[in-house]
Amino acid sequence: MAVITYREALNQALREEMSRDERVFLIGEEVAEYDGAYKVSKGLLEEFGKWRVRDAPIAELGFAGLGVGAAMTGLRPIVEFMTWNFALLAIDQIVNSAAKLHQMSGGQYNVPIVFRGPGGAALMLAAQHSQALEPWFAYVPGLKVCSPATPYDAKGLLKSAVRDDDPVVFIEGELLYNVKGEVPEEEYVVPIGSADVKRAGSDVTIVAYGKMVHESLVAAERLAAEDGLEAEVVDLRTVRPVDLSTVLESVRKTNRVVVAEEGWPVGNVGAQLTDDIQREAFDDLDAPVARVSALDVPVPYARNLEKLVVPSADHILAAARHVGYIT
Amino acid sequence: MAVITYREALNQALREEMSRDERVFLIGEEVAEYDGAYKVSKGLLEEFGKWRVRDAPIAELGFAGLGVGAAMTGLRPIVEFMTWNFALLAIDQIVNSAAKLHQMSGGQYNVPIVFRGPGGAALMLAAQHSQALEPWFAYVPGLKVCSPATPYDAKGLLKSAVRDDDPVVFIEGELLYNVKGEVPEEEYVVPIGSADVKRAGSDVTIVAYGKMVHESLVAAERLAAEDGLEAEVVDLRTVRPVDLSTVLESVRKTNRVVVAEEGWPVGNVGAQLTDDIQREAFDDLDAPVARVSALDVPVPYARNLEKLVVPSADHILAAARHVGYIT
Amino acid sequence: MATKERVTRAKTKMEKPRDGEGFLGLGHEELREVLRLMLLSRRFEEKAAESYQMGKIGGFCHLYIGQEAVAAGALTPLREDDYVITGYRDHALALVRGVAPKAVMAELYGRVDGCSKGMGGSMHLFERSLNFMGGHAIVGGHLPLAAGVGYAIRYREGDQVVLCAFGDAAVNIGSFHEALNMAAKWELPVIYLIENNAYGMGTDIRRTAAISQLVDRACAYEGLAARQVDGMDVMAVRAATEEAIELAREEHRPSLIEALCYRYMGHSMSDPSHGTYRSRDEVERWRKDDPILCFSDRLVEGGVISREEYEEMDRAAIAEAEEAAAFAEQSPSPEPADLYRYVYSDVYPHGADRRDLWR
Amino acid sequence: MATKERVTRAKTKMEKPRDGEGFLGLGHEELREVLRLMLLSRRFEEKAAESYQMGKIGGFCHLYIGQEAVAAGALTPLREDDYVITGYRDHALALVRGVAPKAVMAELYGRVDGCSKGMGGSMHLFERSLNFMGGHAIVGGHLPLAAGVGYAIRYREGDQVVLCAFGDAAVNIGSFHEALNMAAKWELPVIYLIENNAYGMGTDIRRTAAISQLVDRACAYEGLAARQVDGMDVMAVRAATEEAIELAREEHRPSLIEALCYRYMGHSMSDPSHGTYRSRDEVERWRKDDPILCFSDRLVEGGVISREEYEEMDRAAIAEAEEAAAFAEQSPSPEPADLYRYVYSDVYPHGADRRDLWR
Ligand SMILES: Cc1ncc(C[n+]2csc(CCOP(=O)(O)OP(=O)(O)O)c2C)c(N)n1
Ligand SMILES: Cc1ncc(C[n+]2csc(CCOP(=O)(O)OP(=O)(O)O)c2C)c(N)n1
Ligand SMILES: [Mg+2]
Ligand SMILES: [Mg+2]
Repeated sequence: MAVITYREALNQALREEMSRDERVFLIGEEVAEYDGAYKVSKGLLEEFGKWRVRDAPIAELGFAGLGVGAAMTGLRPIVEFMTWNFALLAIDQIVNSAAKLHQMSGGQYNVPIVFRGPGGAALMLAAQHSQALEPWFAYVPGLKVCSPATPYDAKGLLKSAVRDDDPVVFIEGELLYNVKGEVPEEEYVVPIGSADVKRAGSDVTIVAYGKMVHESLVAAERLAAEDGLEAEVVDLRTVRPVDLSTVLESVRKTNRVVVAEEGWPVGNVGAQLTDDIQREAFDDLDAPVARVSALDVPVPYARNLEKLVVPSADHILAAARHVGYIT
Repeated sequence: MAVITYREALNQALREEMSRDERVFLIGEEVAEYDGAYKVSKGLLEEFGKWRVRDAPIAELGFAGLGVGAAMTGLRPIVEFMTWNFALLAIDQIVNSAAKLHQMSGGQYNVPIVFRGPGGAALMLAAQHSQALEPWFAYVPGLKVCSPATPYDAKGLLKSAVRDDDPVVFIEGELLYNVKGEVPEEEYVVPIGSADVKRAGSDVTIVAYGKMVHESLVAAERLAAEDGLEAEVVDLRTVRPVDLSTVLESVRKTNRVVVAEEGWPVGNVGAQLTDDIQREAFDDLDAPVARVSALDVPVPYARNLEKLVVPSADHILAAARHVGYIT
Repeated sequence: MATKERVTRAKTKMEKPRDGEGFLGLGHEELREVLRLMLLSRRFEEKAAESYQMGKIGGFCHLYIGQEAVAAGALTPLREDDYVITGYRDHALALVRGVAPKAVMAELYGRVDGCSKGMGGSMHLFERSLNFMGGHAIVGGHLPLAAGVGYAIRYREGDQVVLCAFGDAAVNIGSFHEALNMAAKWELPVIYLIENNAYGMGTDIRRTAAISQLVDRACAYEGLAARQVDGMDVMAVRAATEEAIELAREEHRPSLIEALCYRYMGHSMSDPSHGTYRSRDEVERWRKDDPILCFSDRLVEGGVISREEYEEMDRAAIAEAEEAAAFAEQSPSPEPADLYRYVYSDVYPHGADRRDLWR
Repeated sequence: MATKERVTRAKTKMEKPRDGEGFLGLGHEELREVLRLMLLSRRFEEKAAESYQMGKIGGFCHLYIGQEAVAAGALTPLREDDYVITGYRDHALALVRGVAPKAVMAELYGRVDGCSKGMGGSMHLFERSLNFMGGHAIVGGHLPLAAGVGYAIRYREGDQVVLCAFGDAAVNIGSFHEALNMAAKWELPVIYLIENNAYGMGTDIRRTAAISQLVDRACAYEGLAARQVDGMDVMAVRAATEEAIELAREEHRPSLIEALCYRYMGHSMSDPSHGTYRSRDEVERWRKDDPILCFSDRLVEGGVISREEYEEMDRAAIAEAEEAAAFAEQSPSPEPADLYRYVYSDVYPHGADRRDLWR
């Protein structure tokens, strides 16, 4: 298998889906002539031309809405937000149009659209540029929400998202674009709503998605080396709908759980997941579920503070020890 | 004590705070000449003039931002959204400007602003007009979020919100404006972040806010009459920050909890609260916390379906019986 | 680019059809059909108002009464494969587009035979088979959608056009600006139609828009054609729309049309027709220009229709409205299973209702 | 209202100061100060770029190099009690407004002595004592804020003005439209200044804006004055701003000014200065119009400053930039306690960090 970056994997997914289905097009700021702010759409303009790879004005609300309208006619737009922070301007179109049109029209219009771009804190971008919004989208019925951690999943999930008949919010990791991983040459998809065990283990389950999967794997290695405990790392990959069966299966084996995410703590993905786990597998738990998240503050610029705010392997390790009663 | 409506109570709060402090002004669609879409600002234009009671164009992002700018100079704007559904267009100003400016400026600029208007489903307004967004705002550090149930609390909390030096998201009940209750003649405020026991009881705690408080009280009466159980109804009043002490105190007494809210289920206020309660009072619980919310679907128009989606006293009663093992 | 040169203003005097000839190239049959659609809209909404008062219709219900010339003038020259999209004041547009009165009324009643299966209600009428794309309740929200439909047309190299109607108050919102800029820049075949009924709810548009003639906002977007017309004159609206359709179809050139009209009723069924924000007198004055009466008078004078035929047509419209209500009345409410049925197109993995099961 | 009549276009030829007299009524001292501020901005940012390369500055860092005439021309005629608000490309505006280079550099380094205490970084410079209101990183986000400051001025019946700077690409976003409409309608003393450096990141503004001259967008807002100026000519910018200030101060009339300028560097420190989206040649051509060199040449020719004095001024600017970096270097990082300190103004009830305690 070829080893490629997360960026290249996304690029392949775009190229393959655009070749496969001429209804698929990409629109967003800098996606065409500039090859994308993060170069995810490299080479696509040349291959597919300007109607299928369109540089948008800075008008997130407008071009997100344009995507929804085009999707209503049966096209399959991929709307790129340069980062999800700017999608705050387009929320109305995502939530009030895309997520609701199928239902409001009594099933007549579906909206096969993908909204994608990087989310989460990167490095010293300060408060307005460092937000993890998965919990917001997970809250909204009518949306599906993906957030892949590896090149393999990024490619496979994006292909599923493009083929999905409903709106998919696809949140990439701003710090993951250079991450490398194996990706098969042959065609494959990763179904939306399926979690994946990224590391097998029997002592504690760490549930994570996106960048936190990598931090969890680091934590798991240290846990094994330093404490002799084997963590099972479950990558949600999709945060709406959550593949609870895979999570519960792991929990029933390990009896101890840490959930880790980049976002703020109050009412986040982990809050709901903790509730789901405790509700459905209470008797299997040997300790309350531990939750790792960002601190409950806007992300500050100064590097030393940012490091304290954004969760990392250290925090996951501490939480795993906590549920494992190792202190 | 005078018995007045929730609407009048809010109107009094606005009038009193505007009289007390000339930095306070109101801006929003139809707030001036039309007295407010829900008549909350009745008579204020006449009393305070157009610079202090300003009819805005339909430009939620713009006038919310205008409020933030004015607040940065030390004024105390109250921005009315005709309903919170339209605030989706202004989210960027609430989250990226109001909630972050104090931190990003290193404490130099604070943003004493109130964003207010009705939230939740009313009657047959369909999907785009029936959303409960408290969980979204509760997620965001830098905001405070209030949602009063009674005229007394509406008045007292709004006065606190206006006096608060930080941005306050103030979500009124679209179906509560005609609800009546006692309100003292003399000046008072209800502090932000304090819950209130609306009905004392020893058998089960029902935690709710906004409209669900009334549904909870109905459920409590039926529980008493039909099952002989006394429910304690705790009204959060503020959903960020949550007054966990008051909740926990009640839980320690009753050992059984239902949390009820109007919003969708995934990652809502109750998800976090359930986690908080189970984490901090696990040994006091005789049953897992039960959660009542809307169904996980956009609110449909048809009355029969809407009734199934929106939570009511029936559901709270069922949940209370469920945690009380009465089935 | 000077605005004045680009905007064609409406003639305010209504032309009469030259005897026996019809006008705008329309034959008698077609002219009568336009009139019929206006009458149908009027009578349908009068019936809807009655049903609303009786509690059979709920939620917000915004009537188009007084504005019928705009829908009829703008939608009748469209081709079947063109697209229509609008705001929440959508009954008349749906009816003129050809959605069955029964299906519209059943939707207002919240019944399964409604054109949106009872899921959308008054503000969210849809009929995919007629390319009637809603019914959107967030002011300005559908303007970018229309640009998207226009984008899709260009994308597929089609020659359809999109007609996007919205109220005067929408000209102040960001999406108006963003949508018009994209439509102009990318040469999308979209006709943006301002139904300027002078008020956004209780607010005179002149109090919130920093521009005297709304159509002049077109000056900010090169490539966008602009027309202002008398929106009480169905033929003036039709003429302007026909020009815009041609520009869009032949040259991919978008337009902004402002139709100056008036609503006779309150903003929605829960609002008074007049009061603090406008006088009874003002409403009465506009009533004199009733678009249906004016048009029918012209057709009668022009010999297109006789008084008797007109009365008959009106009776038929009333009957159709009554039938629609009777039909709606007996149409069943949606099934509880429909709750989850329309949230996603496919089967929602892991059970959409998992968390609701205890209920 | 025809645009052409309302927009005053810049003279492209630069006037020379009439011998010994200065120009625009400015004395030698003042002209030299304008030049000094431009030089300071330039040298400061060159130093910042160096520190960025060395990893001492992080995040996004957008340089103003090439555009100095705009900040210096627009901000120097303001009064101390006027307000300034801008986007993320804010170093030069902060410096010209009078924020200490040390405080700006320390902010870029993320240190407590930064003008935002290390919390904001390059994109979020603030200095309340100078009414320097940031430093905002969402394109278009601060335009409504500026309207709000203008609203507050009128509210208090003050005679200050607000200068709001933003890039060319912001003219396509909704908040531009919403803000300008409110400013025009309510007669708010705001000067909206487009720093048209021809590109939004890698996109030529002509590819996304359906209008040839951005300033012509003013035609959509009656009451909004409009000026287009050569943004490489500090005195042209200053003249236009002075007129706009007068309109705003005396008549509460808002303005839209478009300054045609150019950035010599990449969009941010992580982007190349040229490449796919613009040629090296193009950059070189604009370099010939370097605003600092042009202005200093004129001042030298006009006898306002000697070559030696200019060299000396430049050395001083370099020294100040170096000192700023040295200062920033030794300034401490913020304390962990600062994390919760600035989230709310008062003490957050129930312990802000309650949920984080286990850490
Ligand atoms: C973004 C948004 N803000 C506010 C509202 C509430 N609202 C519904 S209709 C309306 C007035 C719109 O007036 P106009 O655009 O002139 O259309 P008309 O009702 O006159 O047809 C308002 C403010 C809304 N639906 N959407
Ligand atoms: C709403 C929003 N969308 C996208 C971005 C990402 N972004 C940052 S700067 C920029 C280009 C802005 O160009 P322009 O307005 O011309 O200003 P300049 O950088 O040239 O000074 C973009 C797209 C953003 N910050 N905000
Ligand atoms: Mg109107
Ligand atoms: Mg630019």
